[in-house]
Amino acid sequence: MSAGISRGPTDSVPAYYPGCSLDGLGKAYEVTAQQVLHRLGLSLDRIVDYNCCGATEVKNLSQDVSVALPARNLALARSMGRHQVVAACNGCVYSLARANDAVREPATRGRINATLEEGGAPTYDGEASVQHVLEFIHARAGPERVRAAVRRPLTGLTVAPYYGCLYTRPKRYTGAGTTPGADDPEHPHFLDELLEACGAKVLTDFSAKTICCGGGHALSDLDVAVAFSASILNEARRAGADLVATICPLGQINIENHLDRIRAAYGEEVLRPVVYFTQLMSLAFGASVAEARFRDNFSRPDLFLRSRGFA
Amino acid sequence: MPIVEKSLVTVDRSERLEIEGIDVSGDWNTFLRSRVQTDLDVRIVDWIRSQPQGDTISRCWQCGTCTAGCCLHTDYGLSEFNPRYFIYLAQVGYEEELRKYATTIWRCVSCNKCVERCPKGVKVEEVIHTIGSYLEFTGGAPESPADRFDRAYTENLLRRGVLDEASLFRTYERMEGRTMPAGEMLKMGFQLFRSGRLRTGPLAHRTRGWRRFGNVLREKLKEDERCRRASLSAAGGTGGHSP
Amino acid sequence: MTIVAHLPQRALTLTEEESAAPPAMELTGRRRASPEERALSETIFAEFHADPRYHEFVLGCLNCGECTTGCPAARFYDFSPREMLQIAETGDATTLWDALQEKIWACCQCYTCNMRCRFGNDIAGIISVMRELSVSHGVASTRKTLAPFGRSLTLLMTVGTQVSSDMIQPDFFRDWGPFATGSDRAWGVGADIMRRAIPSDVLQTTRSSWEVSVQTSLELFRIYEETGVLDMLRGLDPDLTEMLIDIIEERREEFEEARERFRTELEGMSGPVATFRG
Amino acid sequence: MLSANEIRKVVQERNQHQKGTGKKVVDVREEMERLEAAGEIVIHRIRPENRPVEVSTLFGWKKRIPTDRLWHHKSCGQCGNIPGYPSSLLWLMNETGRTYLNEPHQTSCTAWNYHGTATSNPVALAAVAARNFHRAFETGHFPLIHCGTSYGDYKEMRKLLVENATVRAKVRDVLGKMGRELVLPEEIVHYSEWVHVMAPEILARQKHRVEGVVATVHEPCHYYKMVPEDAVYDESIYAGQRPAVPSGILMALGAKVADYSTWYDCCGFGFRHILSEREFSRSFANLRKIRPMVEEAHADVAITSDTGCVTTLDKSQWIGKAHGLPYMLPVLSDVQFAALTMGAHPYKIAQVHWHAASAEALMTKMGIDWKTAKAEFREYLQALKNGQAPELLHPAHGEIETFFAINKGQVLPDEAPAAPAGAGGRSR
Amino acid sequence: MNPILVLGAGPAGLSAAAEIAELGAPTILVEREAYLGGNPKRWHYSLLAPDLRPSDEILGPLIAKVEGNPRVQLHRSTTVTKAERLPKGFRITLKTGDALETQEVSAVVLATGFDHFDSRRKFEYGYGRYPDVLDFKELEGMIHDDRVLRPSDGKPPRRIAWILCVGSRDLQVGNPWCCRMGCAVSIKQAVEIRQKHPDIDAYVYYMDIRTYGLWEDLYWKSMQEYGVKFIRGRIGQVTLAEGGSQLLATGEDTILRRPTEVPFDMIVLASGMEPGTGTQEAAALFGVPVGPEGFLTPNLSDMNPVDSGLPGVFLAGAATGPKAIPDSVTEGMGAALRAYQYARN
Repeated sequence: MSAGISRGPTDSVPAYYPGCSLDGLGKAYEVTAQQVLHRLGLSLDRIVDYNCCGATEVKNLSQDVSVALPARNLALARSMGRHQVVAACNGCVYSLARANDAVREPATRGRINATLEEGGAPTYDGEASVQHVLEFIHARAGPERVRAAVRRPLTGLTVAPYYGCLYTRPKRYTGAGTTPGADDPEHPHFLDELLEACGAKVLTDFSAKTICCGGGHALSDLDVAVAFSASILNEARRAGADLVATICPLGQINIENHLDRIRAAYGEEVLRPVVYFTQLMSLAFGASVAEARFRDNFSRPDLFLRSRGFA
Repeated sequence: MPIVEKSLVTVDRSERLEIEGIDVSGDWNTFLRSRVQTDLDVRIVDWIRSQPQGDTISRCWQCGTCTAGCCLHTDYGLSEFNPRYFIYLAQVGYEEELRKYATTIWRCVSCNKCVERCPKGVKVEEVIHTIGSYLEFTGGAPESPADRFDRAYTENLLRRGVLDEASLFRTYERMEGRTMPAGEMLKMGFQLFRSGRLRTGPLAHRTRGWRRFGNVLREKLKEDERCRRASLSAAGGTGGHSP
Repeated sequence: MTIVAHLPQRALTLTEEESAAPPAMELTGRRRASPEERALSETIFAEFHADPRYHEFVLGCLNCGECTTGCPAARFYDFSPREMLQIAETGDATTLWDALQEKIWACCQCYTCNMRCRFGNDIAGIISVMRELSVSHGVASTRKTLAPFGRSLTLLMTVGTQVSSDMIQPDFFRDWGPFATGSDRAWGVGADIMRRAIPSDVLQTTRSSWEVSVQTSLELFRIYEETGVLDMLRGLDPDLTEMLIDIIEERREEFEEARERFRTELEGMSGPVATFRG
Repeated sequence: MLSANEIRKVVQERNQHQKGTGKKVVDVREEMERLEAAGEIVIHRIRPENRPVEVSTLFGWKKRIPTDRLWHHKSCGQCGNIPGYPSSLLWLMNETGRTYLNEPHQTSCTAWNYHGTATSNPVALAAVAARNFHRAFETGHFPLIHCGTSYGDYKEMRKLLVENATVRAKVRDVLGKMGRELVLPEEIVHYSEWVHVMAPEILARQKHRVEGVVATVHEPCHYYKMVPEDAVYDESIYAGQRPAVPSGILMALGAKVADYSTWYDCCGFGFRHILSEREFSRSFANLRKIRPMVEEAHADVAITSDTGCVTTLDKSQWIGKAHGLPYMLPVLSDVQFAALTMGAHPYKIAQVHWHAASAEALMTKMGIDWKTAKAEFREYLQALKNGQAPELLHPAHGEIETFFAINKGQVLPDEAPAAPAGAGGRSR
Repeated sequence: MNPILVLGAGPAGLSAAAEIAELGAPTILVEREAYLGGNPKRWHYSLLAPDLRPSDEILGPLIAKVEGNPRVQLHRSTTVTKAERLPKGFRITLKTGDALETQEVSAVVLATGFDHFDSRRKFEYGYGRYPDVLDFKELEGMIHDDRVLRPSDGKPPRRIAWILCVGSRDLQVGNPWCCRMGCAVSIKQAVEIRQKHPDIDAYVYYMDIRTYGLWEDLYWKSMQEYGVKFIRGRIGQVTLAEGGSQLLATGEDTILRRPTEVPFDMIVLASGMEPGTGTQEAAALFGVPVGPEGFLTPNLSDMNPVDSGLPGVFLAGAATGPKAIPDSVTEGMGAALRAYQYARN
């Protein structure tokens, strides 16, 4: 386990796996991520006919289906000639990496490839590495280049960085902590560095950085989902954050989906706007509040940011 | 007679009973139920080990690292949710005790902190879900909300290859017998529509060439479930029955 | 890090009590100890560890569970002597307090655990120490637990026996069946006659187990006064205690009067009055 | 293979040298000698007139059991609701020509209450014990303890008084205030030990053969699990692996003593439970004791040697019917059983009618004509009702006492108004 | 140079004698029993933990080294009855049968080994009373002969339990020390049985698992590869189960926090190590101090565990405390070297 995950060769333009969230409710994430990548001179090549990765749900029903789903996407990336797949959703990173782990075993790989073939998809050789878009930006551009790209520093904004669970976890799949370019599994800090480079005050000791938002049970266990979402907001409040920046679309949606319940259970004061980190970076790189699609968020960061003088 | 240690016992009693002309209803005839654990059933762990999601269960040595970090156990304070304990019960084969947690075990939020930290490489989260499946398959226990969600989710994605979130939301809420107030629904719908995010039903994304792949997976899914259940009855089951 | 537990219930600023409270209470709905109870639990904890018996009874534990093997209580109660020893050895004020609420009372005091223990711990003994503390501090749940013992405590304090035949009333012991009390049911005579049929005059009393001389009962009460038992009882049931004191006071007066009346007979005797003269 | 006693000796020796937590078991009697020499205590010695018999205990140490001139330390539970228990013992003493004292200047050991409600403390218990010890001493009779818990408690208290100077000082102070001094008996003697050593004399007077009787023995916990080194063991009984009493007397009388798997378990008395949590006592007694006794050992009778055990095992059985446990196995004390074999009147002496589980079938098996006895007893009761004076086993105690020993009307208040309910009464 | 006496022909003694001979000095190897190899030989140990190599593979070469070695004088079925200290070394009296023989030796290596705890002393387990309660040394023999059958009826067991720490870590029997081997050997036995008979379920009742150092691997593998189950908590008593054909093990599962009462077909007791029969005698003969546990005590156990502190008396193997075979062999070599140095100077 300590050997880390072999990342293989890097691509100048890796494949990009958007996942359902970024094409759906998390559109703002996708749009602003593209803006940010563009400003930093990075590009990704979208996997066109991707399919849902199965997240954490499908594996509870069938191991093979739960591996075949992400494997198809990885196979598509490989047939695009890529060795690297970048995804922006923690759940996707988890599923893709988990599939990679599973197909390391030849028997499983054989079975999965048979399924892929039967379904008319290319087979997968197990050679694509998976990276989160945050790690990608951090590795390829880094805080220095981000700092250089900032046009409007986020001065005066205190941001709580929220990474969510599956960004680094489990390291067995993601290689966190043991693989070059991967974040620290217990104390991730890439987001802190990038946002700091954007001029924001980042709460680097934010205690809820990697706690679970309950998103896995966003609908199926409301008590847990609400309590966990609220606890992230509450920790942000305790730490004095203006807003919460996240890299996890599920986390973002889960918290925002429960705003009314959180308000009812814990009071208005707990609430904080929750934004994608790329939205903030985009803002810092010069986009307007509208361009960074802050109005998309139910927690209405647009109103807040305007009140702080961001146009 | 009062049972002072009410929370410490379970009882057998007849509410109405007369023996030899003496009314001995209720407390007078109450017997306490033994707490002694008498069964050990290796079939539970054998089955779990046979599942790809559960094959790491036997590595567990009960250190408790998983439970120590478990957000449900520690943060949420759901002390009966104890992954280490679930694994132990399955490992040793305390079926009856394990079954008591059928209504708790599905609440795992899949945050994977346990998997992350386990010093022996037990994929705790997956093992826990496999134990959950075992209980579901053998106990005839009612499907948990989490199971329903897993199914709704899988169904949804298998339709087009990508998720139709709004439809999933509607389907699942219907399954749970919940309806969102019309006003709220409209408000949300409007906001999504305005931002170009309301792409549901015919407007939803679709993966090209999905029909064939989706069908294969659907078959695979059915086959897999059939196999899992079959392997369970081949292992002799454990007195439970398939729902 | 118990973050969820920090969630306020509407109120945003944590009160002092909240921040001092044991975590995870709001969400699980467990009853949280009041500040008074917490203070009491700290006192009891301190006294428990200061008790000279503590270091004599609690030596160490391998967690082998052999004590539980033979424990009758463990078979039916959510209780184990091993757990009690663990609480004694490693518990804090809260865990000790929790144990005092119910668990200590599950113990049967049969000493099987002591006999089995491979470490030489006195587990039944340390449970007794816990019980004594909860009695002398009048812990609410203990008072409730011991509420049915008013009669036997009265008997114990006044004559030094604990159960008399008139306490075994068929209606209070229906589960013992029709013949458990040796009573009239089968023989057609009253309880007094049944007692008369016991071939020892000391045993023919219905109200105490055997006849106890007044002097003896006064001596016993003296012991209770001198050794703090009366104070313990006061913690448990102040009303009962006052009543017993009244009874004994009255009896002392009668005793003194009698001593006066029979002074002549007693003259020249030293030491205890009731001396054997057979 | 070492014998059980030899093993224990090895263990004892090794533990004495053990570093760390090894508890060295000291022979408290040696310490007593030292304390007496220092003028701290007086030892109530067993004298030749007590006609002692020697037996061996757990570590192979010797223990002398006095057999004559005894002071009966009664048991509150026995006297309260199984009076045939002490009666049989007194009768046995009369039959074997032993002298004794059965008098009202004693309290119970109060340990039932302590183990049940903890409304006491070791100093008080020690003082109560010492008061009774002294009373026995001043009568010149050696104390014989009727109850297993009293026996366990007195062993503990004697040890405490010997080992702990603070407690000793406190108790001496309290005793001093009532004109008494600190006296500790040379041996703490349980009545079943007396029965054990009296076996030859009992045997010589045996009237009823009991070869056909299968008996299961319940060993009272407080007899041997508290201060284990004082309990009597005999290499010829269970190879010295279990206490010799009360099994020894049954074997001697010729009964078949059958083993069962839960012999080591407690009876379920629980001190507190038997009064206020009988759900527990009855569950344990029926499921863990009576059922194995009947189903594994096919017992005709359960024999034990402690108040609480007879009570729990006997009285808990009737309600077993509610849960398919219709055993009604007679439960007797060793001394009742011995008295019956010697021809004691089953009702007048052994008072078997106080027991919930009928002993009639057992008595038939023993060849006792209980039907006649029963009719006699019925007549006797009527005679008592008509004012006839009761037949006593010994002179009425009034003759040995000053006038105010007894004052029946005022011993107890008529009712205890502050008490919430009767013992074991419903509190809701 | 007078020969060096080695007392005891278990792994430590054999190794010491072989080493002394190797160094070129004469040796007298004295063994109470008629065979060489000590406890491993006596009880027919099967495979040895942790590498699972047959015990004969380890003992065989050691025995071969001393047997037929002209420098090793072998005395089987022999005891030392007398030892007089000389200016250098001892004059010893050997007793074989009724024959007495006196020899002068320049130094002594005491390798008197250990005895397995006599499980009958743990009354509550019914060893000696119930035929299916075995001591693990007996199971060794059964595994060695591949006849793992219930002694009561000769049928193969379906479910076996191992009880660890029998006669170890227990003041009730006067042995508070850890035997060091019980965990590893029990687990090894469970693994061997599971290898050969996968249909037998193996349960180990434990308080702690002390497969220290690299032996941990055995413990891990036993779970992962062989499905041996570990239940935390000890068995407090063994009785016959209803019907009398099975054994009922009663204990507390300390993780479940509940009493358990489970029927087994066979129960194996991991009986601990106690000072060997010859240890007390050797201590008396040569004046070596004995510790509270009854084992011989080296003068400086942490600096030189093979020196008794007395001139010319050296110690090796389980005579000084519970020890594994490799450690005993190593100590045998160490003691041999020290004895040789002493004898030569």
